[in-house]
Amino acid sequence: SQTSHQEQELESLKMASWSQPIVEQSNLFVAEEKGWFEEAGLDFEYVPGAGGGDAIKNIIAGNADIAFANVEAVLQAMEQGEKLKIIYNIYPENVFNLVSLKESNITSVEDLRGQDVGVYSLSSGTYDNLKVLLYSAGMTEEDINVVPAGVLNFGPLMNKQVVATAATDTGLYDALQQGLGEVNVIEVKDVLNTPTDVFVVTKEIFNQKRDLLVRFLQVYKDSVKYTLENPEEAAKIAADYAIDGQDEQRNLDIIKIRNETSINDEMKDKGPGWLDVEIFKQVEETYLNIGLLEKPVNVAEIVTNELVKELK
Amino acid sequence: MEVVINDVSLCFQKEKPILKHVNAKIDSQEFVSMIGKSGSGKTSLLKMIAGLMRPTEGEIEIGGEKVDSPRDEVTYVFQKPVLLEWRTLLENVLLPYELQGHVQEEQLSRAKEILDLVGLSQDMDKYPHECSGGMLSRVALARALITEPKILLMDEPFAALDALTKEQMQHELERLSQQFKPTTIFITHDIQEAVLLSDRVFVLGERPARIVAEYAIPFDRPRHHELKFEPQFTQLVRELYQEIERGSAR
Amino acid sequence: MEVVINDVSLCFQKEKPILKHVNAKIDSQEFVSMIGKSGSGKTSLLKMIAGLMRPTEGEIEIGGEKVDSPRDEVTYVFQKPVLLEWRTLLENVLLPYELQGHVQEEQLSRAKEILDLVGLSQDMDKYPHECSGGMLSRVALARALITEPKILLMDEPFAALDALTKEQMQHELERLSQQFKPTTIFITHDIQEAVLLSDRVFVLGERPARIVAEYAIPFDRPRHHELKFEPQFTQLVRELYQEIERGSAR
Amino acid sequence: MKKPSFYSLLLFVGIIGIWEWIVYACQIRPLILPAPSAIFAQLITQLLNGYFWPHIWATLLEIIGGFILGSIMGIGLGFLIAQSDTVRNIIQPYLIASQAMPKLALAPLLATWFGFGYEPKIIIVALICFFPLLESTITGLTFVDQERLELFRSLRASKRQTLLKLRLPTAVPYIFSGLRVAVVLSVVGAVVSEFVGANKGLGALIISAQYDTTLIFSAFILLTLMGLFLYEGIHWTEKLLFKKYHHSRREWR
Amino acid sequence: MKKPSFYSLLLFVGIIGIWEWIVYACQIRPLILPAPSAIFAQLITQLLNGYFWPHIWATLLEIIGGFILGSIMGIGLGFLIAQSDTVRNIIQPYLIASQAMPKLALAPLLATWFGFGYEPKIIIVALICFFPLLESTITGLTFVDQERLELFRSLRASKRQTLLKLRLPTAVPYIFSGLRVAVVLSVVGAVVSEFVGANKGLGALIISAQYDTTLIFSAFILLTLMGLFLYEGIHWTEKLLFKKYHHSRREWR
Ligand SMILES: Nc1ncnc2c1ncn2[C@@H]1O[C@H](COP(=O)(O)OP(=O)(O)OP(=O)(O)O)[C@@H](O)[C@H]1O
Ligand SMILES: Nc1ncnc2c1ncn2[C@@H]1O[C@H](COP(=O)(O)OP(=O)(O)OP(=O)(O)O)[C@@H](O)[C@H]1O
Ligand SMILES: Cc1ncc(C[n+]2csc(CCO)c2C)c(N)n1
Ligand SMILES: [Mg+2]
Ligand SMILES: [Mg+2]
Repeated sequence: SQTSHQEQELESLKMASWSQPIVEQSNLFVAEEKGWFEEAGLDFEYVPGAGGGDAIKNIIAGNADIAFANVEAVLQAMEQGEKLKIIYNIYPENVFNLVSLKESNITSVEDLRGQDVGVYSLSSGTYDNLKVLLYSAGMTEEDINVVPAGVLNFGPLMNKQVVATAATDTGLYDALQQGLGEVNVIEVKDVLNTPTDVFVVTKEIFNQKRDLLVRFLQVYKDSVKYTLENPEEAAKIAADYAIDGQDEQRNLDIIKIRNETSINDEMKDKGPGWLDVEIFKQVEETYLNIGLLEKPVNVAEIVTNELVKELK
Repeated sequence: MEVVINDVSLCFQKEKPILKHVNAKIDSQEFVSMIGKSGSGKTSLLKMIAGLMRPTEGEIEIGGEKVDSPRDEVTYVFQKPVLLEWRTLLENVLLPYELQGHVQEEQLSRAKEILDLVGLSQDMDKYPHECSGGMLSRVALARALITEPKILLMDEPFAALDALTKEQMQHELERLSQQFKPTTIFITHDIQEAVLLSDRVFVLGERPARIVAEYAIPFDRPRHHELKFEPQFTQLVRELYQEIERGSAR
Repeated sequence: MEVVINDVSLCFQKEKPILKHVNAKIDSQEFVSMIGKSGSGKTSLLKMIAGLMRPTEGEIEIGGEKVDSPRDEVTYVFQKPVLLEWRTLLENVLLPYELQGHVQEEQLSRAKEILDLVGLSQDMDKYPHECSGGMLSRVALARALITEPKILLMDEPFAALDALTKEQMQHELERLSQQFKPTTIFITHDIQEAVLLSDRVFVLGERPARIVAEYAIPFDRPRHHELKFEPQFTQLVRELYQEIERGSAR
Repeated sequence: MKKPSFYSLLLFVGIIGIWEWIVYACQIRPLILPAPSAIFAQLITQLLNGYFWPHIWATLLEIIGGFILGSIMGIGLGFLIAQSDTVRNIIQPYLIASQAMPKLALAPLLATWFGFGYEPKIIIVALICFFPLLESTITGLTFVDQERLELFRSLRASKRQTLLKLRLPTAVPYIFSGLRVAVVLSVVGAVVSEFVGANKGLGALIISAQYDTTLIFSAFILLTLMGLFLYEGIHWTEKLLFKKYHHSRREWR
Repeated sequence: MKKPSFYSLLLFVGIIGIWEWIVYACQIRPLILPAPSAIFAQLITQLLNGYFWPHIWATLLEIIGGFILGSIMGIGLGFLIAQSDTVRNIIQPYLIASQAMPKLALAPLLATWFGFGYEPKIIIVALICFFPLLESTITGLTFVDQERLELFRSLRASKRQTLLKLRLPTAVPYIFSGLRVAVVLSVVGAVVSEFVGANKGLGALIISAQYDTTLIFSAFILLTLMGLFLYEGIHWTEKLLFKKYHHSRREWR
């Protein structure tokens, strides 16, 4: 069947991402480099964005077919009445964390009370996940001072302008490479293991282009597998594709971090991409309690493993 | 074409009129000079005739039609030579042709001819900032003469010229006047010049100004410069001089 | 203070000198007029004396010192009146005082006085764009006279004035000259004027220009305007006229 | 601003009408393009309930602070450069380079250096105002009639006097033109620097308004109004206080 | 650009030296402020190994595309407005409003409307160039000597002729001043619109440079150089082709 696809016209598939093409998504570049998309009859295009919101907006506006976005962005879009489907679990692990310098002796969320805490921006996952942490300690954002610190959100931490900063695992890795020093890390996944990113489509696309989506997800899944086994090769490929890929050693380290977050125990038997409806329900409930969501969105109804099940 | 000034008044600020109830009629092909003290309103009157300004009261008619904007038949020579500094002298002179349409070989040679006439044949590729004051006013003059207008309004065109050049220019103007017979209104502060060139001389009195006297000049044309030294001429000049003096004393 | 012009030449473009080997000496308190055809280089020579331009060759000395930038004792009246359009006439006249330091009551009344002298007492609050050409040159004149300089350089200051105003101005200049005795170099194209006002008259010949003739004017001072009608005067004027004519024929 | 003519108003009503109609007819989602009526409704409610005001004040503070700082620097340095040949010769090469720098690209770094209060935003705004003002000040101060310069030289005016009494008045219209450009750029600078990291201000609202396109439009309208008032303020200041520097030149409007 | 003087170079070397020294002496982390030597080293390596080039081309394409588009629009509309009283009266109120709009604030929306390719960036750049060019075109076209206007009126020049033969030549220096401002703003516009979402371009590099401050500086230097070349290009075009429109005015530099 692969040859028959090649003879046909390639079908366009645009993937809207929360970011520019970065090393973290190296498996996609592996698939591009090896021509797997063409083999699956796909003309793949990477649509960049600045945040999960952009990715979702791009599928709603018709600029893309499928979105690579964080769960918070999906839930908030649903709250706006958009009809979406979550079809694949990209990173089942929560990558968000709270980092502080060892010397400031922050060991629990409680220690943040009254302090300045940096986040990436007010519309990023760092902010939402910081709220989750605070909630778990019975606090709210009123108890601390949230500071949006921008792209270089570890800068203020190093300058001691904030005592802690909410970040991601890869962000922490980079900051450590830049000489952040010894740190304390509080992981959000210990509190609420929200899947970080998922593939989302609009209901329309889900109904109309099911086959296309399955073909894409298949390539994605294969590429994840390949990258898990061949991180060095992926690191080389990323150097040509990723906008931040000029340092191959870094590429390798980042890929290894993402490889770990791409698969969890449950997926080991259900296969990559499997969506655990229970955890989504738990996330929705928590968000409703925190006030990140104002009304229920019934996330369980839009999470579907239908496509994942079709994958080989 | 005749020019009729019909009870014209002009105020810039209220209650301080510059011109008041000016009346005059300039016949077709007549050469009229206007003299009067500095600041009396000569330029203002000429600008109104040219359609560059509107009278506050009264009206001006050219060939029976009321003037309210510049007309094709009229050419105006400004008191201060207005040239475009990004054009050479030749290009400045060609401006009227350019605005009328295309510039052909014929117009080009005509412009060069007229620049020669005003003594600038060697300087025609200079830019205005490379020229002397007198040269600039000759360029402005050349630009006016090139159009061969029916009505020629000139505001002290020779003021910046030396005696000799001025005489040459007067002579050329006289010659061209005889040839094309434009109706000419000529402002000058040189009384001799006024008498030498004009059919009639108007004297403008002061604040608010009106035409306080009008002299017909009886000499035959073509007139020669030697005329200046004849007693009848000097007598007329002296009379006009006294007229202005009286006008300003009133 | 005396002015010495020492073998001065001037070129704007190579190989086409404007002035060549000009030599002259103007004594302290002398009044010298310079006449010559339009474009001959009068303004250029005066600007060099003022230190606004450098000669290509030769040098100019004032009071024994070489001139290479404008000097305190020198006041210059430009051929085209240069005024600041954001200042009223009075403020324009006060400019030299302002640049020297503070303007006191005394300077103010002096400025008003001098504006009265040039017949602009009623217009002193006008802005330049509200004035006639002759008014502007009178303002420039007033601004020059107010400084009471040791050396007065004037480039056709009366060219834009009517006969009557011109006579008044000539009279005032003569009076002020007698009073403060500045060394004066006066460019004019009015030969009568040159003869009436000067101790000596220089005639500048054409391309490349030099001083082709020099006339001492023998009349006693103070001179009156009636002098113009005396035969000795008219004879001198005629001679000078012919001199220029000859100069341009050469 | 002249009173808008009847046709202007017609044009306005027409555009708004068509917009509203398209949104309804094509069933465009508010996320893509909200209806004018929706924007207007939100604008009014949020202004009345006080939601917008802290953001407006924050942005205004940054704009005005940065504008004043940048103008003083730009005009001041323009003077210094027009005045002193030594200074000019030394800093000229850097000047052009500093003009060519895309200052907004520095926004991410400035946050690291100056913290996350108003300072980095004010600095960005000031840097952005700086360039057009420097350019127009120098142009204005140096584009002086040769003849007038000669007059001042002949009057032996000092450099300083020539600057203050000749170059400055000549430069007034140019400087005001620079101020008009700069004040508009200030608004842009404030917004973009808020994009990069701020918890207050209309720019922060826009960038964190995930799916609320209506809010983006509302904030945008507020920003436009702010720009408009500042622009007109400068225009009127010039008209009232500096009219005479326009004499003999034809003004537009 | 004049050849930089000895002192200019000295200043440059001095600043770089002090910077380098501070970084070493105070042990400042590269994240906060990288050493000039490190920046320079990175710049050279990445230029040689070709990493920067696709980004440079992408940004250059946006800048030039947007600049040309915006200049044509700005100058064109300037002409239209200076020419036709009707057009002027109708669109004047919107004109000022459109000038006051912080166009960069629209970047997030434009990305949604026009996608993620070069189009939204070119549009942003064009919008940004548009304003200073419109302003300077109108200023130049309308700041004409009264006397010259009277001359043209007396010669019965048509509106079009007055525009082309009087207003346009008068406006040339103003338009070029506007072009110089606009080209610098183009760089800013391209960078900021790349911030919002781009695969390629120096702005995208800056925003995705995670913690690589050295990279941010390198990209910034490249952008500055780009701006510098474009600026000087326009300056020289004017000097070579339009010198005569500066006659009788004193030029700087
Ligand atoms: N900047 C310049 N560049 C080139 N040539 C110039 C420049 N300035 C003046 N000239 C030339 O020098 C000559 C003398 O000019 P100048 O102004 O000295 O004449 P002038 O005797 O004062 O004439 P006028 O009586 O008309 O005022 C003219 O031929 C003029 O073209
Ligand atoms: N735009 C204006 N606003 C106000 N007053 C003006 C304006 N233009 C001219 N005037 C006044 O009108 C009067 C006449 O000016 P006009 O230029 O007509 O005089 P003129 O007779 O040509 O003088 P000159 O011989 O000096 O050229 C002057 O007193 C002048 O101050
Ligand atoms: C895997 C993954 N990482 C980050 C984000 C989005 N995001 C959240 S915080 C932040 C800044 C880096 O700390 C960014 C870009 C995402 N959606 N998925
Ligand atoms: Mg007049
Ligand atoms: Mg001269």
